[in-house]
Amino acid sequence: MNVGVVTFPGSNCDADFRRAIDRVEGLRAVALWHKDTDLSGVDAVVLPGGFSYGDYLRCGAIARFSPMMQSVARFAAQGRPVLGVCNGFQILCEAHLLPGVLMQNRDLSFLCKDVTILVERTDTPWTRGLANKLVLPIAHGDGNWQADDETVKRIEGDGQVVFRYQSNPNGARNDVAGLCNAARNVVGLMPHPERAVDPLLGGTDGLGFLTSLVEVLA
Amino acid sequence: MITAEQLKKHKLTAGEYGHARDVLGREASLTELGVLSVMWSEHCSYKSSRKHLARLPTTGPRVVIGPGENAGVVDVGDGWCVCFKMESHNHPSFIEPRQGAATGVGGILRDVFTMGARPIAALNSLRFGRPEHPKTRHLVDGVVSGIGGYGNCFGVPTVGGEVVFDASYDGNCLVNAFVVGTMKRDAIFLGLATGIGNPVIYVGARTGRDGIHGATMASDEFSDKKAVERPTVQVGDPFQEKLLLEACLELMRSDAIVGIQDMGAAGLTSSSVEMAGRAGNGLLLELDKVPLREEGMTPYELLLSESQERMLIVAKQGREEDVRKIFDKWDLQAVVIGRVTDDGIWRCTWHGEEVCALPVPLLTDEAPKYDRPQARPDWQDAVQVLPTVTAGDASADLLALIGSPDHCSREWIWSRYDHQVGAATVIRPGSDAAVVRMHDTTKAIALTVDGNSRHVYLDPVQGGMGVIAEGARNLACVGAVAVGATDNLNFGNPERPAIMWQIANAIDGLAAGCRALDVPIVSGNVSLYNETDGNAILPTPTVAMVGLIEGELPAIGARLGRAGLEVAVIGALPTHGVGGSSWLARVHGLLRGKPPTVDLVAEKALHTALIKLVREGLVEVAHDSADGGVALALAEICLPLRSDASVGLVGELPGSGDRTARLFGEDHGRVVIAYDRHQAPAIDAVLAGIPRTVVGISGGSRLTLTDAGAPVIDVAIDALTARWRDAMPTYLAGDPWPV
Amino acid sequence: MKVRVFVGLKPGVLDPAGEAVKGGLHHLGYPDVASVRCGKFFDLDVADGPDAEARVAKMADQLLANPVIESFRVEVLP
Amino acid sequence: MKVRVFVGLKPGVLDPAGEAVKGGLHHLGYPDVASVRCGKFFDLDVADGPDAEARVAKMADQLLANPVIESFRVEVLP
Ligand SMILES: Nc1ncnc2c1ncn2[C@@H]1O[C@H](COP(=O)(O)OP(=O)(O)O)[C@@H](O)[C@H]1O
Ligand SMILES: [Mg+2]
Repeated sequence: MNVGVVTFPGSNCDADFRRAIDRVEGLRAVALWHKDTDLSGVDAVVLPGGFSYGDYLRCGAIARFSPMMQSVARFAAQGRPVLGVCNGFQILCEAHLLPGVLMQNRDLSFLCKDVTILVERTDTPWTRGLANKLVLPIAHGDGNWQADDETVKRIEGDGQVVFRYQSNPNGARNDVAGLCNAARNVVGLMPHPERAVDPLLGGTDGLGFLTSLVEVLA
Repeated sequence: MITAEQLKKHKLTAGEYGHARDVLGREASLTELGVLSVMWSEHCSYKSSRKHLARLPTTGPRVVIGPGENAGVVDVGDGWCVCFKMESHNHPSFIEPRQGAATGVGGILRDVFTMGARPIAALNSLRFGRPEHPKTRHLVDGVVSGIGGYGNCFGVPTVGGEVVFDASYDGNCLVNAFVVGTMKRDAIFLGLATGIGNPVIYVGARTGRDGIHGATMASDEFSDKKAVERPTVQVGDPFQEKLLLEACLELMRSDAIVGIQDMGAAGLTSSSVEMAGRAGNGLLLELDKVPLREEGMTPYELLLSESQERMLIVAKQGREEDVRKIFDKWDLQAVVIGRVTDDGIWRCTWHGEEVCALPVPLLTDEAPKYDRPQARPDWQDAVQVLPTVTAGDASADLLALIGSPDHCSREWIWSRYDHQVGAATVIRPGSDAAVVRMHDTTKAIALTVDGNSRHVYLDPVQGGMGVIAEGARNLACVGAVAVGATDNLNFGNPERPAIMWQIANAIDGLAAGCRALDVPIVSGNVSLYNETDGNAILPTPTVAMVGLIEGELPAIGARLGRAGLEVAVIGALPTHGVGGSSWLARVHGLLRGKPPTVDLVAEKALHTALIKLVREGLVEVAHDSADGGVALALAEICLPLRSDASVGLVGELPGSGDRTARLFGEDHGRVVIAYDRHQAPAIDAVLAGIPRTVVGISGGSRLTLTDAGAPVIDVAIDALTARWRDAMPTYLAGDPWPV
Repeated sequence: MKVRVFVGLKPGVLDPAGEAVKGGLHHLGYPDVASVRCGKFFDLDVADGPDAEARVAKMADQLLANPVIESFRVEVLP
Repeated sequence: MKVRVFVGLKPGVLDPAGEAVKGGLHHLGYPDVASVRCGKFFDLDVADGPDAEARVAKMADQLLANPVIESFRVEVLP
């Protein structure tokens, strides 16, 4: 099964993600270019971390308009699996494929460390079989998820919160670390699963995202 | 006619200019004077240091490219190389800490990827003034956010560094940035302008008036417009740099180019001149073709601009379109601005009119070189005398030390750096050396950066040797063999004989250390004139060292992690005393005495044995005992680090004689280890005569040391941890440094 | 022609940068600063024309502001 | 009283954010955008008084703007 990883100008976790995918039996990483539009050869799409367009305006704001994102929106509308990590999560929010926005961290500084997150949904293509607690690294300056009361109420009611921080590092509302859409096929989160796929490099809690996909696509 | 006033503005002496005029057989134009002034600056020409740098060992079986190129290259086997360099951005960082530090990182990244290497890790070595100095907090905050902001966005993990605070840096902070990259041996690119007629292509960001020397700019002759106040600060754009990296690496795979070089200090001028110089050719540059960001720029300004994120490429004739296509893909511009010529002259035209015609050798090899007078400072003997200090309560001293600016936790800093992008960081910041795996190989590299300006000040030779010894020891602690180093020599004004003496002697120390420990210096940088109002910084050579780990990665920590381990000191026991120690500086406010002498033979034997101990899994913890002495090293292995819990230690202070010296003396050549006690015989077999002195057993929640049964240190690990962890965040939140 | 677009957080949206600036000003000895809100502006140079202002408003709506948390205002500069 | 402080980069200083926004607008189909410069503003609520404007200017100089690369302007809001 082919998993496409989109490279935007300024993406810097795309190669890491492709390597993580290639570690998993049954998956093959396919590099996708932001100026292209063809998704016919892939079974799932990953929007990786980084600083697309330098994150200068708002994180993910410019990347959202790339040709590839128009295809990703259609792909998502067909109910097919899409995952956004860190900058990818920010892009998904800017593109309104996920609700809310990611604002600057509460204490205004970039933060790189391991966090514990609680897994609240295992019925998405990316979270099947995940343990209920994961330790994953974060590395972001803008991971403070915010939305208005009505949206928060709706997504909480609808069970769209997929991950919550055990100890909130950035001020995100309701400790939200990751979300899915109403259809559950689009998932976004701030922590980096692709950095936790090797016991020598800080654990393997990220592997489950990819093995989950193998099961779903099988 | 060039006037004395103009020479002064351009920091050239009458003798220097006279030489240029003789070679040219005419007066130089103002634009040419600007070019001469930057090419003959200390920064570009190394005129004061070149003679001394020649004493550094720069060759070895692994060295592929030594000093002289944009960065050094070392072969690590199986067709793979590592490429690295360190560079200072001291003055810009003092003026505008965020942008100054950011562009420092940007510059050193370009030095590495211009060689064809993909950067895989960054480190930095920082020096700030006293915490209580009104500028310090702002500088720390700005420099750290600049380094993080640039590296994080570019996508290189910043995995380590060092920070020291001392009054001598109050008016002159130091920011030395290091980057290492990897490449295949057959994919190395050089800054060469070969092939007569080949096109010279300008790529990357447009040129603005950034970084042009303020004094020269203000001169009315250079612009018909009224002089407006223009900041000369360079602003970095890590996003552009990331695109530039990808475009350059893609281009290098295409076989379309013969040479490439970043535009660093002195921008277009030095990059084009150096490329021509290395190839022995001339160049013709049509300056009006250079993409500009600002209106009304003159050839003078354009040649001296230090706008960031630009590179110069010499392509093969007829391949211009291939270059353009690749840069187009990455939304970057690529413009042909000139060609390689055979007359050895560096010519620039401006709308068809020649504005510069200077022989390349005049600007490179024939740049002035000086053997400046040296004299041992008249205060040197006096500072080497150790006054008598009365030892206080050792537990209180230890708490003071561990919460001091030089020894407290640096997590406030490195948590602002993405130290994991690249998904290869095996040992993260906070240990003796960082370890980063090389993708697609079974290798990893270990990285450390060190400097001890207190020791160098008190004795430049021993201090210089000590820096090398410490670097290699740090690498050995994670099981890595040192394969090369890069240095940054930060000193005061070399025209003062005392400073020149420090430079020459420190280089002798570095050279001796490198030779004895088989560590070639493959690249480096010199930063002189670091002084304010005649007060020089402490002499600060910093060294970044790269180690190699082949095959399976050893499981080694810098923290005790569990109870029941035997803790020992291996190597020589303290004999030296507290001269030059951190304890003397931090607890008594004194910079006095003789620093420890370095036994390089013993050092080498210790490193070899330690690497074996770590590789064979005989020890669980290895931690260098340098700064702060044995007491601080023992305290540090008890502290929590990330998921490691804190674990106490009960033991006996090793050695005999003066107790303070045994606690806080900073002798080289020793390391604290912890291991399962059943391994002791196997460990001794490897140590083969190197002393192993047992301290005690890990466990409990206190650090308790006795001396012949009498209590010496007894503190709760929680108390140590609180002092260590809270100091820097408290200070950076705006409060005074906690004591 | 030159147009300035102001983008600010909608009332009620949390402004961590504003809070931090307020804290910083109090620290600096300006305790009377009761509130700080941060915003951004963009100075655009666009082609003249009767619809220029409307076009810039569209740019703001599509890209410069995020309607989930921000509102904007367009001002033609003299 | 309400005061707005505008902070912008001095002329000639590279504005990476402005460049990125310009590129974004071109992509979006506004090729006529010739330049974009980004700035910030701060809306402060400070104690009334004759020297209020001068005090805010001091705050701007000390904290809100980075005088090495930025300039600022204070405007009293109605
Ligand atoms: N202290 C030093 N030790 C060894 N090599 C040095 C030292 N200082 C400078 N070099 C070498 O001299 C060359 C020129 O360096 P530099 O002028 O800093 O390059 P850049 O153009 O990037 O500023 C480089 O090859 C560098 O590695
Ligand atoms: Mg260079």
